Amino acid sequence: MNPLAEPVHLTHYLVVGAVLFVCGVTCMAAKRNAIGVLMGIELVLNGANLNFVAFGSPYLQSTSPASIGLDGQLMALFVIVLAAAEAAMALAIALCFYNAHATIDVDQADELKR
Amino acid sequence: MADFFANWLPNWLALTLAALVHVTLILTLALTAAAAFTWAERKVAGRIQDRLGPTRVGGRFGWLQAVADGLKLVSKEDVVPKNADPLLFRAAPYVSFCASFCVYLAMPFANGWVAQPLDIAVFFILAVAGLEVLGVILGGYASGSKWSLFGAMREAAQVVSYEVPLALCAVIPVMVAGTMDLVAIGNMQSGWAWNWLIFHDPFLFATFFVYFTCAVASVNRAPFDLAEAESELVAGFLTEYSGFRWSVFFMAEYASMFAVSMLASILFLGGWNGPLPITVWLGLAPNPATGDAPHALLAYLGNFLGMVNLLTKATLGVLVMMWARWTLPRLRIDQVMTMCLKYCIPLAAAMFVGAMVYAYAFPAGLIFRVGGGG
Amino acid sequence: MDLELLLPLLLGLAWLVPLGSFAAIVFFGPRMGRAGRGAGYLAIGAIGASAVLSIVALIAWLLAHPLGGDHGSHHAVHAVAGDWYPLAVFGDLKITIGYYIDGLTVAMFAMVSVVALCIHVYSLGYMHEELHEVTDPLVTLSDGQPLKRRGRFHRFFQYLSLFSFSMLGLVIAGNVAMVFVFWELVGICSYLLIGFYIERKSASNAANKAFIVNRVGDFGMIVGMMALWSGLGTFSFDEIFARVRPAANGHALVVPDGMVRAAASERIAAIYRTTPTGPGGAFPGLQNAAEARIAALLPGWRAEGLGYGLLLVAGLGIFCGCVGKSAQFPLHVWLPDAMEGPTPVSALIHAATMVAAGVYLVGRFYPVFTPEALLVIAIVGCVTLLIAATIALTATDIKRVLAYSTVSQLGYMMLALGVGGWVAGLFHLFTHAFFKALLFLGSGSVIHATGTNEMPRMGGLLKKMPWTAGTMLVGCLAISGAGIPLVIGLSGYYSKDGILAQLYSFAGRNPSHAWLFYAAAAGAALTAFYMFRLWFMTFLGLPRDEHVHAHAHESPRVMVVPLVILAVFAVVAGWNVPGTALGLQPLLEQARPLGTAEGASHGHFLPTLAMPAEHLSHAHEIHVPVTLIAFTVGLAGFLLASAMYWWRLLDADLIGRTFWPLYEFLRNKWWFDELYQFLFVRPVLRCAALAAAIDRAVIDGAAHALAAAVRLFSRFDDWIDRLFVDGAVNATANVTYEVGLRLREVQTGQLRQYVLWVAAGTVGLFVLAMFLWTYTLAG
Amino acid sequence: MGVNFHSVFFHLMAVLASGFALAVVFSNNIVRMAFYLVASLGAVAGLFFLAGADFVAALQLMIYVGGTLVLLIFGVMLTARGPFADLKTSPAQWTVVGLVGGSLLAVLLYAASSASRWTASGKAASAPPDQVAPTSAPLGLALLGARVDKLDPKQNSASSRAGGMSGYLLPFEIVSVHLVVVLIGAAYLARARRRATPRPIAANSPPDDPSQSSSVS
Repeated sequence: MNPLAEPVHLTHYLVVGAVLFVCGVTCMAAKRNAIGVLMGIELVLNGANLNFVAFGSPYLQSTSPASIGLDGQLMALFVIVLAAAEAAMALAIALCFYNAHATIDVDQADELKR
Repeated sequence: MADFFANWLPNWLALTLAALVHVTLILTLALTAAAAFTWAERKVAGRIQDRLGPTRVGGRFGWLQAVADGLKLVSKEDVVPKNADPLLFRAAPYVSFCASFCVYLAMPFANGWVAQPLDIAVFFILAVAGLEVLGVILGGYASGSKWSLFGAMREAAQVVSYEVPLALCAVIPVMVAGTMDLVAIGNMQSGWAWNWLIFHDPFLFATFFVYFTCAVASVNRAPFDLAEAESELVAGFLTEYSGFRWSVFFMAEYASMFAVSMLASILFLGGWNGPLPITVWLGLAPNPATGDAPHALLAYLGNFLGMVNLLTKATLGVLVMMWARWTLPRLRIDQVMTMCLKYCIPLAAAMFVGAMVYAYAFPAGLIFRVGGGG
Repeated sequence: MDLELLLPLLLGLAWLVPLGSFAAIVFFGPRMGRAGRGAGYLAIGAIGASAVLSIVALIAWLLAHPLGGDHGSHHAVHAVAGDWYPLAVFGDLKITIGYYIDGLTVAMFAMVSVVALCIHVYSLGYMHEELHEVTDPLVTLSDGQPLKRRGRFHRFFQYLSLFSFSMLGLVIAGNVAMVFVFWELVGICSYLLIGFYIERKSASNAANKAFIVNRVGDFGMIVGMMALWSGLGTFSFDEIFARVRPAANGHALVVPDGMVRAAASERIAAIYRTTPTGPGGAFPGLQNAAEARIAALLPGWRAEGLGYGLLLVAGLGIFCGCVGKSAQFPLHVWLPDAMEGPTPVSALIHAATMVAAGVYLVGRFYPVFTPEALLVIAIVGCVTLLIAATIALTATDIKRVLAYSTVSQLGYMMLALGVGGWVAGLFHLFTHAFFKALLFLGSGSVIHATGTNEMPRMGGLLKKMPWTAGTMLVGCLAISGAGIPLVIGLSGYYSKDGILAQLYSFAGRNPSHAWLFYAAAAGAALTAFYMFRLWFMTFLGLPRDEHVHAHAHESPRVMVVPLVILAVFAVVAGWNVPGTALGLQPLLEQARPLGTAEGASHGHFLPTLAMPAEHLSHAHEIHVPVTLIAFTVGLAGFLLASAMYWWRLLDADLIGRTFWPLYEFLRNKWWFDELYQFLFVRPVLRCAALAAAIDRAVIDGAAHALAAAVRLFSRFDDWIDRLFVDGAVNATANVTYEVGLRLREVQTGQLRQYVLWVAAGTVGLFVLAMFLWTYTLAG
Repeated sequence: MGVNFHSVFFHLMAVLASGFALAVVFSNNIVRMAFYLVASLGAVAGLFFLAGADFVAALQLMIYVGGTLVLLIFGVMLTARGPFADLKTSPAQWTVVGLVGGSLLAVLLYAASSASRWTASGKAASAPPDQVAPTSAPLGLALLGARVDKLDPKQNSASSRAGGMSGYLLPFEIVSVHLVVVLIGAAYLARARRRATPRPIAANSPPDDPSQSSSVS
């Protein structure tokens, strides 16, 4: 059947969110560049946000009790704000790390091990 | 308009057509505006510098000069430097252009003449306008030249800092109006010129000028054009660009200039409502007294007049920007930052508080009644 | 304003102001002005404020209780008594900061603060050299150099302020406990000030001596306090007086019930035993029955004299304290040595105020003393005055002469109090305070000028320092009671005549104790003699020491002015304001404790003893002869002194050689110091040495043996400790460390691995959830 | 029925978002990663629009794309000296990461596919209106503690939200303060430190040896 014709279901959003989430996790796990890791985190948060918004979306589940109404969007707002804060912090840390080590390879950040 | 097509076409085709029409209109507007402004810029520059400016191409006003420029640019060779990042180098201009073009999605041209009516139009416009800087940064970085990088960094610093006072100044009329829907805001100011929000109270009056300054800075026009400081960095982030991509950047710049001044005229200067309520006199707009709506065709005509009115105001704003460009010397980067952090932001904040207190003290404004706060 | 509120306010402020200056000087003294000069001004300001307040209080008192008649015994003036702040309550014992204000208190406040003010001002000049670096020639360091030390100007005034505070507190105290506290405080001040030149061995010795000797007296005082409390269950004056001399009984002395019960405890126990009571008591109220029987029996017991001894002990105990503080016969040895302190201190503490505190306390406790106690007081005072006067005859140190005269005058006061002359004794206390302070300050100015204490090295100073000489002459005349008989005289004339008159009537009443009167009269002659000896040797004749005489000079004005003021007081202190009855004597008459006016008699142990009422001694047949006698003996002493030291008709040395045993005896102060050395100090030292030997030999030995044993055991314990305990602990630590090292391998500080683990863990949880709680997902 | 434009734009945006996300994962050039991330996030913003959360979408554009991304690019530029190319991940790690990520994706997809079972019958609003319902005012009110969308007492009783608990005033305050604190902290951390020794100039001093570059005062 024609995917473009049938209405969008919650599952679609969840799938996209899952893809973003996994991409983020992979990015965090695979990138040796601190900034890359940071980008991964942003992706993860976006996946989560997508799920929040989808759960609260008036077009998808507005009638069912599973809908969380505006709470989803509010959660998304908070997540975005905290993500901004976290990005600022992480960048500051990355800069400090760079000043100290002249690199931003996270694999070098294991002094506490030694 | 979609339902207008939907009368004799399938639904999806009708929607597509409507969308295409809207996009075409907006694109045409943006492009023609860019073309006209290149010509106007030259003329204004010439006059200010006691020259004639372009006189040859077409007529004695050189009014075809823009076309000639366009042809020249399109026919130029498109060079991609060797140590540039080809993908980003190519993509950057379009990012910028998309950003400044998307602004018009939520920008009403007259009462109800808006591509996508949003009740957060102001917010949306500010957000999207902020995206333009991304293209500039990408381009500057991808060019692989230090001049470009300098320009990009300056642009990034400047625009990101100036977004704050800009948003603050835009929030003040929004607060007074009680809505972020530009159409509603515009309709509130119908009637005489003292119904305009700029005359709502002294704080908004002051806010307008702060907003205009920050707008000039955020579209990095002179005297804030640190990103393309042709006398210091060869051409800033545009150094490596030529030909069509350069003109795309160019159009993006003019489009965003036009966008911010349009936003200013809607937020402060009454939008499509002229200094005199002519449309009301001619019966082209719903009568505030009786409230009976005019005939559809007359309303259409009234909207058209309103659009002309709005575009005139926006053009005037752009001309003021040009005037400033050719009059004022360029600031140093630290002066630019000082301007933003030490003057604009505190001023805007103070105006915000003042306007809040004022709106609390005189809910109806001093001389004009905000229609129940939308 | 109501007197009940005004007096405590005024006197309380007058009392606390010096404390404030003391605290201020303690903290900021050295930084006050140049070299702490400001401290002196601060202290003077404080004591001046107290003087003003006290005088205001005196005026207020006089306005409230006008002085009528020559003795205020018949119209009773009640004291203003109360508590400022209750410190603690133990059962029925209340320790409070209270006040007991009557005419005596007010007068004492005025006298103490005025004299102290004069002496403060005087000290400003006398202690001048303390302002800068001081070299003390009397102290030689181990390298033979004289001691150099920083000046202690501020410290001196700090002590003076503390003393003023303590003395005023002692005067205003409302209960015995508070009296005792301030008693000790003035003792401390005296200790500190005697040892002001602490580097001088003699000074520190004298300070210790004064303190220790006072301890002896204070021990007796504590005994007296315990007796009072056990008998009366209270410390506050008005309650004590109310119980000892109940108004119901016409304020006659009765043994309080508490003391009777305490003495008759066995009988009371017997009553309780015989009266059926206890757990099986048939009906309640038997307890009261027993009490009723006791109450019925009490008068009989009192008649038997039960508890009288306790009252006697209480009185004598309190008197012991007074003996110590005002240097009476057994304990008089500390006062002469106390002259090591700076002269203003001697004047203030050891002549005018502190030593008089003993007399004041006797006067304050007068209602409690039984006739026997009074007799003891009288005898002690008499002996003291004789001994001291005789010693003063031969002393050559000018300050010691004055010190012994002080002792003998205090003896006079005690004697007067002992024979029932309450007003006479306290009157003499006041007058003596003025002229003795004057004499001491004069001697101080002489010493200041000549730099020596030894009279044989002075002489012929009259031209050099006329003011000092004149004022001291006034003092000598006053102390020897000079005056035109029956017409007018200096202050001493009145007070001493009062004492002698009371003695005379006492002797007439019970002849067995007539010798007291003769002794007192002889003492008067001796007084006149040694005082004028002092004056002649100091100011007349040829200068014996050219060097001393050369750089002698009149003292600065700041020292002379107080002399003049005190001289004026010494002259007029005995007079009434002309035309009125305003005067010291009427005031004291008014302040006389209730019930003591009619004298004391019918002692339980000495029934025949009778102290005559004091107003009887004002009768002409007593007054006139006594005045003449006193004048004659005083004149005799004066003539003898001038014959020996002025006209040189008699050679003093020849006399000394002729009666050499007596002369030696007196020169060595009756060998009292040697006697005490022999009786107490040496035995004590020997006991101490013995104890130390035992300590070293036995106790230390035992302790060392124990220590050795402990060391041995601890070595063994140490071995166990090392072997087992530490072993266990270290083993644990090592194991933990090893485990930690192993576990550390897992922690590869690789960020990305952690992420991986998190993701894997999430997956694992998901799988678990799907297998375990499928219904939640599939539901 | 014909093409559902809602679905069309959803699929378009979804493909854009996922594709650019994958591009972020698999590209090595950090600046390109940033660019892809911008694109992906923008697409997500589009998805928000389609889900009717226009305010969140605009916020996403403003904060993420306009703010966070510029911050990221700052980070890139400021640390742009030194090689990025050699920060390659070894194929072995790639395989491990791939395994874990794949399994995680599988699990998540399973959960997503099961959504139709634990939510109400999967019928959605078949034809969403072309005018999105206004959400900014309710959101603002909710941030101020008043829930206009939960006024229905029946639903209040049904869903166990107490009246006062459904507002977000306190979290809003906390987040704002937290944001301020974090920004101050970041500014402090990233402030320009004076070097103990001046930077090596030209050839006469060894160019940028780690001891000097890492010696911070």
